[in-house]
Amino acid sequence: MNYDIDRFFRQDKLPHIWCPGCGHGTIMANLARAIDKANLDPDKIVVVSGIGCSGRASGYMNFDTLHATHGRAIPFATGIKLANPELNVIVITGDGDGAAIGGNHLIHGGRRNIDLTVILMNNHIYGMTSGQFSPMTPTGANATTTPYGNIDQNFNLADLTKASGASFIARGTAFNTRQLIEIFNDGLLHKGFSFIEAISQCPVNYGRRNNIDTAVKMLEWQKESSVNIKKWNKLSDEEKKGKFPTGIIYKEDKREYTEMYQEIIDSVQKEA
Amino acid sequence: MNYDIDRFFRQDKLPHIWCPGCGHGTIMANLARAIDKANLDPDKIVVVSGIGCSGRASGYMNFDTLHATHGRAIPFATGIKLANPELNVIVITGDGDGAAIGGNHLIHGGRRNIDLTVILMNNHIYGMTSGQFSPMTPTGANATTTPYGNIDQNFNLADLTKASGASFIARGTAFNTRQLIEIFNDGLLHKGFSFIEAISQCPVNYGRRNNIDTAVKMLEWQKESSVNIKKWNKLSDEEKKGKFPTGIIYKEDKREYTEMYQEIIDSVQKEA
Amino acid sequence: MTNKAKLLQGDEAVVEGAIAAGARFFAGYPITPASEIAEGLAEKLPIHGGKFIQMEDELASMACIIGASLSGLKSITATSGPGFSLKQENLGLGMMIEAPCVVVNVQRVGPSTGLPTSPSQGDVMQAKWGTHGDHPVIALAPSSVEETFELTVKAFNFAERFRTPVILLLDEIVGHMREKVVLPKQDDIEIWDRKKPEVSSEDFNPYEETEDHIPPMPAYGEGYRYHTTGLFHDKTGFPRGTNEDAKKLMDRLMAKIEENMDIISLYEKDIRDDDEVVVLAYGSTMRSAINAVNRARNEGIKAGWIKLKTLWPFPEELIKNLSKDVNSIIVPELNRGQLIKEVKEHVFGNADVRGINKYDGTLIKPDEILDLIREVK
Amino acid sequence: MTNKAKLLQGDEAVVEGAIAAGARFFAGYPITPASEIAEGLAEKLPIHGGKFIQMEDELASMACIIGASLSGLKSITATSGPGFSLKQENLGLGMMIEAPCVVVNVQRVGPSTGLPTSPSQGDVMQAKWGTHGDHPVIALAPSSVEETFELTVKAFNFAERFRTPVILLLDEIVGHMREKVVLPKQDDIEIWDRKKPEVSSEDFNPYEETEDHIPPMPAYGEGYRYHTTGLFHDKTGFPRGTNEDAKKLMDRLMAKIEENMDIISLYEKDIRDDDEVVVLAYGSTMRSAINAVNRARNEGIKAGWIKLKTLWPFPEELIKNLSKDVNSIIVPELNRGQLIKEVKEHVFGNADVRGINKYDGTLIKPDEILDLIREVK
Amino acid sequence: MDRYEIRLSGAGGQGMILAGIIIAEAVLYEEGLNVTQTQSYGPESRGGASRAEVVLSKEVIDFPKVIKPDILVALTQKAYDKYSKDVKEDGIVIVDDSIDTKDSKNKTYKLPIFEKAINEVEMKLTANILVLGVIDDLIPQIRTSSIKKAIKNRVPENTVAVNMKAFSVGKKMAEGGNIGE
Amino acid sequence: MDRYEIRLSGAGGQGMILAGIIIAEAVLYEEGLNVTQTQSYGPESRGGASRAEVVLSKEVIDFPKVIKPDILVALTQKAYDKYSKDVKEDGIVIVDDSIDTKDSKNKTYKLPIFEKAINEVEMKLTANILVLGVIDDLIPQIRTSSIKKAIKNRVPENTVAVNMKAFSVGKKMAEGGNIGE
Amino acid sequence: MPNKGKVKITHPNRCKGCNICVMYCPTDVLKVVDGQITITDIDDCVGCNNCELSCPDFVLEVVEEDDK
Amino acid sequence: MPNKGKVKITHPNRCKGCNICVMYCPTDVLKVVDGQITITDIDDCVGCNNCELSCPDFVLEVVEEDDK
Ligand SMILES: Cc1ncc(C[n+]2csc(CCOP(=O)(O)OP(=O)(O)O)c2C)c(N)n1
Ligand SMILES: Cc1ncc(C[n+]2csc(CCOP(=O)(O)OP(=O)(O)O)c2C)c(N)n1
Ligand code: SF4
Ligand code: SF4
Ligand code: SF4
Ligand code: SF4
Ligand code: SF4
Ligand code: SF4
Ligand SMILES: [Mg+2]
Ligand SMILES: [Mg+2]
Repeated sequence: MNYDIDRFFRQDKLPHIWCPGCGHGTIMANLARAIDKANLDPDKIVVVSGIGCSGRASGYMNFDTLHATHGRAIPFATGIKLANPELNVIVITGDGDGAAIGGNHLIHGGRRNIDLTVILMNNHIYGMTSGQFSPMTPTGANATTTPYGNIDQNFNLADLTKASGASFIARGTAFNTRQLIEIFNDGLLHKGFSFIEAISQCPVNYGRRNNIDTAVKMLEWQKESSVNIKKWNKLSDEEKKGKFPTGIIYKEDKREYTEMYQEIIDSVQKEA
Repeated sequence: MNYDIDRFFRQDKLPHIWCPGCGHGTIMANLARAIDKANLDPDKIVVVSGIGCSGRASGYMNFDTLHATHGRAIPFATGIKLANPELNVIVITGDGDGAAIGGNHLIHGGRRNIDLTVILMNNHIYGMTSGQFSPMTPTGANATTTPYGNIDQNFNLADLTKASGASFIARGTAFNTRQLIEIFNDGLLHKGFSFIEAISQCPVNYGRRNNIDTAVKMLEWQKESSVNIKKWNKLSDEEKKGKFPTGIIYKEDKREYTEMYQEIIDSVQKEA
Repeated sequence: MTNKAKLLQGDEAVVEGAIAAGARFFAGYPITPASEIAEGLAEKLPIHGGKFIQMEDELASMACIIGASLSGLKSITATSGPGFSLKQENLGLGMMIEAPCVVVNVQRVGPSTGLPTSPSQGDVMQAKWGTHGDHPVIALAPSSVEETFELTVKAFNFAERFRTPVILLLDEIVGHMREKVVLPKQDDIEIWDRKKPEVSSEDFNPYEETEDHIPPMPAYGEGYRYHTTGLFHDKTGFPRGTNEDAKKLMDRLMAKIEENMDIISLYEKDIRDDDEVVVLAYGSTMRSAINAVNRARNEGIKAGWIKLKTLWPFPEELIKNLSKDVNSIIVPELNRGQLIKEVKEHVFGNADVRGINKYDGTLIKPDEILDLIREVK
Repeated sequence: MTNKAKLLQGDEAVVEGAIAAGARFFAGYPITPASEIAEGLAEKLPIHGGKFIQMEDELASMACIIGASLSGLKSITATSGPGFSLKQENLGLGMMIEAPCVVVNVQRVGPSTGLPTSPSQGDVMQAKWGTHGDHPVIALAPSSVEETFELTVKAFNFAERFRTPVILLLDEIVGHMREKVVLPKQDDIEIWDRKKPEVSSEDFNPYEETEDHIPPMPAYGEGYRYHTTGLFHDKTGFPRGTNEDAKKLMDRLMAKIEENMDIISLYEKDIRDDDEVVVLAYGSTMRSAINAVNRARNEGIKAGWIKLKTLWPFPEELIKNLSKDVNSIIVPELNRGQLIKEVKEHVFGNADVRGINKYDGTLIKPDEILDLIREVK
Repeated sequence: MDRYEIRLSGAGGQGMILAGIIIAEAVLYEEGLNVTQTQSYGPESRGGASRAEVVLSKEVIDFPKVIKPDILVALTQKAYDKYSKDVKEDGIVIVDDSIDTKDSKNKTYKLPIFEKAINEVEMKLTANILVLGVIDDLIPQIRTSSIKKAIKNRVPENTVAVNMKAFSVGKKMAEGGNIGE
Repeated sequence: MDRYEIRLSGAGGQGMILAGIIIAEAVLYEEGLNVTQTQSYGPESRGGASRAEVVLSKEVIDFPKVIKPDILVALTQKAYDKYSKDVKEDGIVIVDDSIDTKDSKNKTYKLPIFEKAINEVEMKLTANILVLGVIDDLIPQIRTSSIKKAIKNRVPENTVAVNMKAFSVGKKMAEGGNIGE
Repeated sequence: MPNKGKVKITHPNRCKGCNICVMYCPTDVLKVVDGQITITDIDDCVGCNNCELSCPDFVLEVVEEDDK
Repeated sequence: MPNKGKVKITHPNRCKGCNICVMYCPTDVLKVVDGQITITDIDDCVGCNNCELSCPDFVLEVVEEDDK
């Protein structure tokens, strides 16, 4: 398939500011391909991001875009969507933005099952602020605020969002771009809260400090660590160690928030 | 067993301010019994609560007690515990305090697996502010802010805290007090983040609005709806409908945060 | 023909005023003494096709109404002190990106949990300075149920007209007090809607410098596809990171308010040419002030009053001029002396400025003001 | 014998000062330009047996250091504008329950995300008014790396001595600037620790009214088993909900600061008897001010300067008196005019007060101040 | 000044606030009469003492709270002790007969309010409406029919009958006690 | 006044800030000499232009930033265009030879900085330290030995050798270009 | 683990008359009269502790006979 | 779904020389020279699209032969 993505970018803002080899660029490009594939009306797309390197994405994408406050993209998006349910609202967040400061909004968005597509670019670090650890920095890894090695555990974001009530949960990698496009496409078309963790790489602020100092090496790590969900379920616990599943991890038909609210309006207005 | 709980209460503050039949009193009394049973040193117990009817508990219990801000009891408790790990730190929160505004701290406390015992008094409503819905108000129920019936979904807090990384997860009811004492006891003795959802009843602000207008009726509902976890796992999905499991739902030996931090200190200081 | 009289609480008047002004979105989190506003709008909004959502906290509530505003709806949230503190970061974003919306704070006694059910005017300075950095603020404070309706409508009008969040500062007394009021008929209410762009999307700059400093604002989904950020930005909406852009934007944000003082600065006064003492008040405190002034006049004292309905921007010129005409200005407040600081700053030594301050949850009684009038006269 | 000279950033001097003052707990969340403080303390604290924790956000960070303080450790957090806005609610609790702790705000240009890497003094008023309700505030502002060390130690000392959160306001210039400094030896540094109760737990009242207004404070776990709440409370720590208790507590919270102005209010000045113009400044802006005053004097202008190290409580008397002695006060600030409002309020018309304001991320150059000195002289 | 002040006090849950609201709502049916109604809760939002205040005036009402009540109703000893001293010199005090009113300086009526609510209306919770019957004639600015309309508007539909009964029991009691003479 | 000002400018990642820090750190070894070192990033924390400034003085340094540099180093055209006009009349400008310096009003040295870093030091990233060698003799207040000590302290241990080489290549280049005469 | 003792109303002033203990008592020992808990016939009490554990206001205690 | 086309450097100015496309190319068509992507031998290109999909800076596109 040939993708026409130039139209989805603000050409005068390119090249983007992300570092050489930063996975965020690959992920954003493939989000654009998925939008192309899903054939959405670009005038009805809104991209909301928080603050972080990941948050820069909103500035590059040629839709209605909001670069909000750190961690709060989902509640902004919730207002945008509920106020006008015909909009396709995409949230782009980071592992710090979405899972640290923004964790509560993530789970409450999932609980409401409001029709947002949330893409969390997980590069396992606070990239923008130069490399402090995030809730997704592996235990034992190095970051500027873990001079003696990270003792924090990580979230399993797929488990967390599933437990929260989200109805579409997937994980992809900057490495496996074809899978990423499929996942994005499905997430965009899913009616309900779609959560997609996109594993990214930050060679500058994670790689360098952790002896995987090039983007290429980091992509190789993604390749080695990821297992398609179909295979994953057949692995032993031993085999799963150090690996993670990718693909659509969970999907459910479930009543969506703005639709339910519209039903209230319709019934109240009918009565009146 | 005979419990000696008077010593754990500030007698001059009793009778407490909770309404007749409020489940919070039963839960607090049985927490005291569990403390008695676990034989903890009362001088080394700290109770931290947020704001809400549930939050009142800290004022009645005769330990070092902190009635903090709405939703933030866990981070206050985190500071208390990390600063002095020999303290037994108990958090008492509500379904609004702990699962709405405080949701992020709940999952991050679980992720860190810091040794706190978090008791969430779930009465399915904002009691203190007179009956607005909480994330735990059943879909379809009535609350002051759901004049047309509640369309929000609920969290399954056991699933959510498990996904967050907590190492002890249990659920009890104000109805089954003997089980509650056991659960509290085990949670208090567990090293790591212990999350206990204690189903409570608010006859005044939930019951009255939902045609279960006495505490007794509400306790009967608890009895009918709860299934011991041992039986629960044998039920069909159909049989599970409208019911919830009680007992110790999950327990895991897992490294605890303040212990890991102490190891850092020890190793850094040895080097120096 | 007029409307029928109603018995309304201040909180209920906010609900009525919001609906009348065209509000179609509420997001909030319950808190005493503001919960009645949420409860009222939960019921009323869907009747008018609007949306109500209860969010997980106040930060999310503030974010949510800004989002709804960007989607084109007039939006509102309501809270009290603790929640107002939590809204500050996102409120600052709203000011920076110029999102029209209304933020109600029904004040109770702080700091912290304080006295949750008692009246206060303790958040007046926070309304001006609560979020980091310099920023433009409009804040209105009604003194009666009727005025609450009036100023709620005005708050939406100012928000839409000047493209900025507007703060409505009730105190618990006004919020919970019931009064008999006759609301104006919908047709008699002046309503402002935000300016929409008249150019095509190609020629559109979301933060265009216009003569009135207020850039037209399309709704999301109308095809303009523009960018909005809390970073300092130029007219295109994008940050260039230059110092000039920062100054230019900040100056414009301030200018759109400062240059419209005559519209925004609402006040009433009853000062006679020879009055020597003036009581300046706002909110529920105003009512004691008027009572005291009337009684003072009965005693032959040359006293007058001035009621500020708009607290921010502060009417600097008005006070400067007033200070030249009178000997004393008395400022009763339910706090330790907040707005009085502005008064003192602007009288510049021309008049004696005296405060009467209660911050224990009780009201200032007319007698207390009268006593001071007698003393300074 | 003195210590060796070091090359330190302001942020690093906070780290050194905190360790020297006895800080043993940090909780925070990264943000430019304050992250270096977290990074430094992450490394240094465990060496001294202290604890570092990175929290999920700023609200939690503020809560966490208050908790640690209650457990008996001297604790600190560091942030910048957006995070400072988020800390406000819990900061108010800290003031209400009198939890000693230090909150650093390395100011960048706001509002909102603003200009994240550029210097500002835009949060000066927020430091005073950011949380809801009236509340006691101590805020210090260093103008050099050396002073940052000094005031960090002082911040902890004031926090412990007066049992209250203390705010340390750096600006990005001071925070990121490197200077050659010689730190004092540990033995030469004056250290204060919180007063501990001398009575048994039976006789203990956690909020006892003492002569100095500062109640002794045991650590959790020491057997006193006391209650603490953000509601207004009496000496037992429990809320009775009476208006008298509210006033009494608020008055005490304020008194412990107001009555210790001589200790808390730190400033330096170089004003000769016949100086007619005084430049009043603080933080990095001070450095341009001194440069300008020195050059003005070389030109024979009668100018002096005053450097405020303590911004809050504001030295009202000092300014009142100063205003009687000079013709003009110039207040340069990296904001749209914040502390100048206090100056104006307290000169009461006695002197001409002029601001120089930059809020675009650039510094005020010595020449700009000199020009104004020449103009007003 | 034609300002007329009513304070209704008791414990939380006794319905004093609703009673205050009903008086205020009744004013809607009286042309040219203004009203403000306020309440105060205990220290927190539930529990403790409760107090409702109503101010009536033909003029615009400035200070919205009661300064010196013309009528004080107190249903608990605590409420009586706290508020009885504020009553206007020629004001009237009405209390449940369980209350000790020694040293009262005002015209004070001790009435078996709860007893009648329990025994005649057979619903203790209607004491608040019963009180409205008692004081109805003391408020000449408001017609009885207006109060009755307001009761119907404000009490739950299924309790209108019992509340109207409470109201008339109260009115009768007032006659018996010769209140208002 | 003995105030002496140095501005090092280039693109993010060229190590100009580290070079500034090294000069400042070298001052630790010079009795009685004070220093302030500042930097400015681009609009955001990464990317864009970067600038380090060092002010030296025997007196207390008030204004901590460069007002009119005695030395300007510019490694990119952008940096040169932006900063060259601020240089003191008798100040010195040093640029990479790829830069167009027409209309320069100052003594300007175009040196093959990157070329030498690539070819002689075999590590382009050492250009910043090479620059320190170039300007070493222009800063009489600081001894060469002090600069060398500071380099050793501040660069990663495993790069000390290559950086010392870069420093001497820089020094040699300065001699070749007769800088400082 | 049923106790050998009998119920005692140790803190009558705290009782709010909620009827919870009444619901739990297997032998109808307890009754709320005028909003206050009362014991109908203490001999019926089997000392099961249900009431003690369930009372939200910790009004009741089951005590050894000789403690009474 | 491999494309029939060949790689083209459509936006050379955006290339940051990260080597990602190089890693992905099955036939070693691409090479970073002086920090810039270059094509060694276009004939080797099998039009697999790997490079296009993986480039973080969307520098490359696989286009139909006749588009070239
Ligand atoms: C309230 C607030 N706190 C902190 C920051 C500073 N900050 C900006 S981005 C960021 C972390 C970004 O990390 P992540 O979300 O993982 O994005 P990445 O840069 O890694 O893509 C932080 C802490 C901020 N801007 N606002
Ligand atoms: C920041 C803030 N927001 C809102 C409130 C108001 N508030 C107090 S308690 C409460 C809800 C309590 O509900 P829950 O936690 O379920 O406790 P319950 O009263 O039901 O036991 C709310 C919203 C507050 N005190 N602070
Ligand atoms: S710092 Fe990391 S996340 Fe940010 S742009 Fe660079 S590589 Fe990407
Ligand atoms: S309102 Fe509900 S939760 Fe609160 S005390 Fe009453 S019954 Fe309990
Ligand atoms: S359970 Fe307790 S409070 Fe309720 S009726 Fe029985 S003794 Fe009284
Ligand atoms: S102990 Fe058991 S039997 Fe005895 S009164 Fe209590 S519930 Fe009834
Ligand atoms: S992947 Fe893109 S940016 Fe990286 S080298 Fe290839 S073309 Fe250049
Ligand atoms: S399309 Fe495939 S074969 Fe051709 S250059 Fe790209 S990666 Fe190599
Ligand atoms: Mg990240
Ligand atoms: Mg609840």
